[in-house]
Amino acid sequence: MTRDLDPYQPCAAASCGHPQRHELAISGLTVSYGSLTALEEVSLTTHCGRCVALVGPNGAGKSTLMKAMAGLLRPTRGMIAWRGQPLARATAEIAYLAQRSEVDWQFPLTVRGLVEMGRYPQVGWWRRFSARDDAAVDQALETMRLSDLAGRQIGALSGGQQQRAFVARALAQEAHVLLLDEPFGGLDRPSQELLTELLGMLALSGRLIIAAHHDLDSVPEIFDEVLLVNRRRIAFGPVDEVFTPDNLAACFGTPAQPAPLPPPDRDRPAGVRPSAS
Amino acid sequence: MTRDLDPYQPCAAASCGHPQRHELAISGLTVSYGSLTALEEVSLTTHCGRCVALVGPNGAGKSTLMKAMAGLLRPTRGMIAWRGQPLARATAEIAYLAQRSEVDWQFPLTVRGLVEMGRYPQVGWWRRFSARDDAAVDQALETMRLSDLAGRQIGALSGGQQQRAFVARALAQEAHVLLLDEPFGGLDRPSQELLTELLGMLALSGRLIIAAHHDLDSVPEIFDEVLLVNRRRIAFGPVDEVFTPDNLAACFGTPAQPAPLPPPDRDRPAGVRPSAS
Amino acid sequence: MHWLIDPLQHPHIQRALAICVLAGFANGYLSAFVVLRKSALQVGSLSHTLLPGIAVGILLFGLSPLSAFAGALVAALLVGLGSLTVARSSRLGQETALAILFTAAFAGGILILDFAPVDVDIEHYLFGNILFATDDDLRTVFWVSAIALVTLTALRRPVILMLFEPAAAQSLGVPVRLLNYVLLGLLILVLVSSLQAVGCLLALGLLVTPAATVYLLTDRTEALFWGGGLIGAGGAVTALFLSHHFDIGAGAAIILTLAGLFFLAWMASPRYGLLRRRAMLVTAGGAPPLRD
Amino acid sequence: MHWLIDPLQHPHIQRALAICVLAGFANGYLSAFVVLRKSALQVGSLSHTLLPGIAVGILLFGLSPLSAFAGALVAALLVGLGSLTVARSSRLGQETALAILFTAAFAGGILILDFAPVDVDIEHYLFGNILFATDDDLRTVFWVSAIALVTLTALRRPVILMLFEPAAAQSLGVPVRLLNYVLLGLLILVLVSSLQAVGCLLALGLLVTPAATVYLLTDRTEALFWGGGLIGAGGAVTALFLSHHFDIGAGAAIILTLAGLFFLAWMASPRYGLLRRRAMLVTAGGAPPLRD
Amino acid sequence: ALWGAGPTAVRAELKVATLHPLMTDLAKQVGGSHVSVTGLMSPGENIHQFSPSSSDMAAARSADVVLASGKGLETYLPRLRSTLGSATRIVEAGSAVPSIKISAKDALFVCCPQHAVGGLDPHWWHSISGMKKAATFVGKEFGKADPANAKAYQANAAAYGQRLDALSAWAKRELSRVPRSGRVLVTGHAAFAYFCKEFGFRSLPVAGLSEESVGSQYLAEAIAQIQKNGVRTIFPEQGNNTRAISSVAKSASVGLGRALIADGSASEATTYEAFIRHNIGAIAAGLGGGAS
Ligand SMILES: Nc1ncnc2c1ncn2[C@@H]1O[C@H](COP(=O)(O)OP(=O)(O)OP(=O)(O)O)[C@@H](O)[C@H]1O
Ligand SMILES: Nc1ncnc2c1ncn2[C@@H]1O[C@H](COP(=O)(O)OP(=O)(O)OP(=O)(O)O)[C@@H](O)[C@H]1O
Ligand SMILES: [Mg+2]
Ligand SMILES: [Mg+2]
Ligand SMILES: [Zn+2]
Repeated sequence: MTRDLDPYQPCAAASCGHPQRHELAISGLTVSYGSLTALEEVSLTTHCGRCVALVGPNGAGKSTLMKAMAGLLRPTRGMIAWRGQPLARATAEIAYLAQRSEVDWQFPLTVRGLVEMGRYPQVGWWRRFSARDDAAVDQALETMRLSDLAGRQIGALSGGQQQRAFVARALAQEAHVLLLDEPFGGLDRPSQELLTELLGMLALSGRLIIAAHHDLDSVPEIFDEVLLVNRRRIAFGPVDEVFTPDNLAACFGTPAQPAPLPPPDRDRPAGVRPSAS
Repeated sequence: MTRDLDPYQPCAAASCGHPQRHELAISGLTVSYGSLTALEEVSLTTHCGRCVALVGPNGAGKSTLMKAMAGLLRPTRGMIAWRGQPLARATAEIAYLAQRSEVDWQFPLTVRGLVEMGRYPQVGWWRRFSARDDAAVDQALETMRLSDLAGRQIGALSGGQQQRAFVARALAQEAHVLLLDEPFGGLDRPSQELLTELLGMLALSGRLIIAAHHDLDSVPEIFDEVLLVNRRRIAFGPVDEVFTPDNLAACFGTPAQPAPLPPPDRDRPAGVRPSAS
Repeated sequence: MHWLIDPLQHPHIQRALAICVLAGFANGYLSAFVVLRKSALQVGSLSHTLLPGIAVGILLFGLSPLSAFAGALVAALLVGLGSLTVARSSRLGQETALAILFTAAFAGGILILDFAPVDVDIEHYLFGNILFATDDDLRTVFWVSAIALVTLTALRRPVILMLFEPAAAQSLGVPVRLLNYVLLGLLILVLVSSLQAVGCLLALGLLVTPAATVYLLTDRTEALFWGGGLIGAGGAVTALFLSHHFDIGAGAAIILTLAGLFFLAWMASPRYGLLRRRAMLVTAGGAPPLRD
Repeated sequence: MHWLIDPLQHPHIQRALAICVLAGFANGYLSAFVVLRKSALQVGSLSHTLLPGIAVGILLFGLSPLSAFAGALVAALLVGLGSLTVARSSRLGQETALAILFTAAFAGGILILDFAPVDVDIEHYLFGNILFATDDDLRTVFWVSAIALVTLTALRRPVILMLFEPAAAQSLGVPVRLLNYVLLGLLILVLVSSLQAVGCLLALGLLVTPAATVYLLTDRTEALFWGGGLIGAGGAVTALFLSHHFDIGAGAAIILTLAGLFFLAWMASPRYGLLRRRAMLVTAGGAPPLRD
Repeated sequence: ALWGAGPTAVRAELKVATLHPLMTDLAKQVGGSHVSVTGLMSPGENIHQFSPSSSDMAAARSADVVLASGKGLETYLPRLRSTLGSATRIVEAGSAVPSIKISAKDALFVCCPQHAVGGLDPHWWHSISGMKKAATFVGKEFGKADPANAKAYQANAAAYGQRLDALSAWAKRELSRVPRSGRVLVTGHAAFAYFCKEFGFRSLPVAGLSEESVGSQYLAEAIAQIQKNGVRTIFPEQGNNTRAISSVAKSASVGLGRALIADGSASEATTYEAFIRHNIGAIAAGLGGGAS
């Protein structure tokens, strides 16, 4: 029953309270860029219906982990298994939001056209959009408060609107697994609140959400589980267990304690005084 | 005395407690993209030594205001005066950090080379780097914790590291006015704390800092003044006066109150339920 | 009416008309990919790679249209797909890789021709003329266009996705690398087949200008394809009649007609036209679009 | 030693040697801009614009090297700077604008030649050979190179800044638009002057390959310029000797030598070489760099 | 293209279209008043490229005979043949003239190691006797196409042949001023093999077939040969860039003669006689004893 479930319906394991949820298992994952090893022997197991935060300092390997899961980077070692199969085989079940979308902002594409791209895996490369697809696109637009801007060319948006458009595309995909690399970046407060709410609901309906996140304060509010990572796995588990000051200190190094600075003087520029070394 | 002050030394007005600080005056600024008016009749006056937050929802015109100040957009109407002169004449006194740097990430440029670009206005298009310039670059790198990565090609950085490199460039410029479009975006917690500290110090030494910012909670901690903007100026003034729930509601519309959603069911996808309309 | 019917009595105009419609539509449709892929000049350079290819083809298999076609195709594929490989496996952009490879191929061609003489002035193969097309040309253009159109219509969604955002395409399961090669291969096939029929210049013009014109008028990606095809076919047919009545070269007339249409769009486009721009980024390169 | 000294007895080799060093260095140095600007193919296409320019030049001012030079220069400037203007004032990229303008110019040239026949085989004006360079060529190359080198060395910082991030350059007070025009203008000047001396093919090869080779070896922007110049000059001189001893065309020899150097760098570069890549983005187009 | 025959030719019975200006003259000489001749290439046009306009195609199609120069000059001929269909008779005048292959072993070439070897030289019109043979042949072919006037064509051809004999005698006289030892014709490209064979010259094409492929040793050898043979003057070709040849002249310290018409397409020589007189005059003046 687990295998042939249509991934675009709310996950059955969630709503029927089935104890055996779909499993994502990462084991011994190592990814390097040439001689630089960005991730080393990271393992974790989680299930759909969860909201997992990836937390760690800049350069910790969060995006690298996401890219490896999305099939954009080939791991040096290790396995990523989704429902017992290599994740790479299940591209249609995954939605991926890049940290920094490198696109041609002059591309003749409207916001609606962008969000429609999220439906391609479901619609297939051939078929016409059904009313169902159009509805999904409409709803994603509305959720991200973009309905008014649907006809806008994507380059004619503000930074936060662009981010929202890409989030909307990931939503429109109605995927089983959502890989969101800093989805809150650049969003205004209302959008942040909406997205928080939405992620919770998506998890409730049985999606697995994995998101890189920098705002430590809001982690407990948004996420169920957290992976503290800094090249290696520092800790993984439910937020209340893992998100302790000790673990955070281990992850970020000694809490940043900027040396007190001398008052500005005239001879040397204040702007470039070393504040941490 | 005010006129011929070297902008790259700590601002004299700051350290000698001179009451007449350098003034930035925006009056009646209107900027449109074609038929879309992004900013309408915005006026404000501030002084160096202040840290000014631009706060408003996505698409409010924050970036547009920054770009107009940096000379990247030509205003339809209105004036931006710095020390009594059009700001456009003082490009060397301004550092600008874009919200989303659109650069070729494959460019053969190291992190250090990127930060050195910030010194070009001071060094001139000809002269060699002096020890003073090298020191400024070193310090900017150290401040943004990039010293270890100085030799890295800019494309081989994580998203947050890239953001830090561009912040470092703005710092190395030792400009009198810093226009920072969401400088905290993508930074990890330690870097956020360092930057907060640093902005405070820069303001103390007499720089004028104007930054777009989305994290409402941290505004009072970081900034002295705040401009609430949403196409028009909603409010402007010291944080404690302006940053009131009423003003925020006026700026962001009625506080986002997502409608409670029905529990997920099987027939309709949960991911695209409208949550605000 | 006389104006319209009179030319049609000439058999060479009838055949040219068929080629105009076919090649105009197919190349115009494909020009959308060329414009989106920003590979207008790559197509131009590839047409130069054909020279050494034709030479070697004729050298190996003797002087015949088929050996020239085969040589040109193989050379263009080698250089075109080779440049993709170099670009993929280094930091260089494809245009740089292509420039290096195609000058090298050209230089190699000169050396080969030097040691093994062919008494054909190769460049003649590059100058075709639509009035001059044979039935074989017509057939080739038809089949190649049909294959390209069907393939690309079928693959339109993944291709657009890939052109817009390769990373997203990859994560959605599009075989990005393969698709890139297929796209370039089809482009080369169409280029080589129309070269024989209509000549180098016309092929290049038809493969760029139509969609570039539409590009100025719309934000809908789909419109680029059909619009490009229509402008390509319509412009070519109009120009053919003009060229007949003013007795000027058909190829030049088609290029200039298409360029004229482009110029009109550039001046007057309601969205992105020259006359409509008010505020704009002061920086160079692609000013931002406007209007809501 | 004999190997080295023997060729130098011929005066044409001496002159060619001087041109190799001069044009090799200047073009190699400039190739850094071409590679950074990703305009390799633009340079190639511009060399085609020269054809109608030469035709009109000769038509207007009679048959002389000067009128050909002037015609070529004016045509290239018109098309090159025109394409910048179109790109700046529309959403189109410069390469697309250039492709449209240059096919149109070419078609226009054909029409003009048709109505006012000139007894000139225009294409002969595009082919040069470094061995045939005259003292005049040498002087032209020297002065044009000197102007270009001095201007670009002086403007190096703003130009790099502009190529990397136009918005930042603008906000730092760089006159981005003007600088773009100056850069393209200089490129065209160098191109046209070396066309006469060394031929179309060689000029293009020299204006791309040297810096592309360095591009694979370094992350330092500055290294591109000097390295490009050195590779250009060194490769050209080496190839000249090779071409003498194997008695093959000097132009082809230079191109192939430079391409060979590029190939070596591509295979073996410690940073970005083919042999060194381990993990890489699966997506197409410029895989990410590596190493720390 | 030009309409060679005015309205007076309306009553003519045989319609001839020609693909070379010299063939236009030949057709008129042989056809006389019985043909109307349409020259599809006007004097001065580049004979290597044919881009027919609509009226050209109409003329070719309505012609009874299309007269080409042949020997592979018109590489587009197979294409034209298949466009026109079998109804139109295509006559290659040159097929009556014995071919000369460009060959290294041939004593005609002082030095042409690899550069011009093996190619079939299509420039047969430099041989006056060849033109006579062609006239006879064309007369016969016209006769086949228009049997009613076959006699008249043969008579015209014979009469023209006599005039050509006279022209040949004049040419030999003129050239007799050139001493036997000085009979080396140095030109840019290998286009004068027929001339040299006819008048006992040796040919030295310094740029072989194409300027680009000339190597340094070859050039050194060419210069040495020029000096060894005591050549006083070398000749540029009309319509070509003179850079290569004047550079050689300078290196070898010899003079530069008047430009020769290589392709027979020049607006100052619209008839064969004028063409021959131009070339012979230039050669005799350049190499002869200084008189004239
Ligand atoms: N290039 C453009 N062309 C047309 N309209 C634009 C362009 N850039 C921005 N806009 C529009 O102008 C308005 C202001 O945009 P701006 O980028 O200044 O917003 P912002 O306050 O910076 O928002 P964010 O918080 O999302 O960065 C928005 O409505 C946006 O859609
Ligand atoms: N293309 C690349 N080539 C080489 N090294 C890279 C590349 N991309 C990232 N790195 C390095 O790999 C490490 C992990 O980078 P990654 O992008 O995964 O970090 P991250 O956790 O996402 O950081 P951030 O919070 O800044 O986004 C960093 O040290 C980074 O410098
Ligand atoms: Mg990241
Ligand atoms: Mg913004
Ligand atoms: Zn010829």
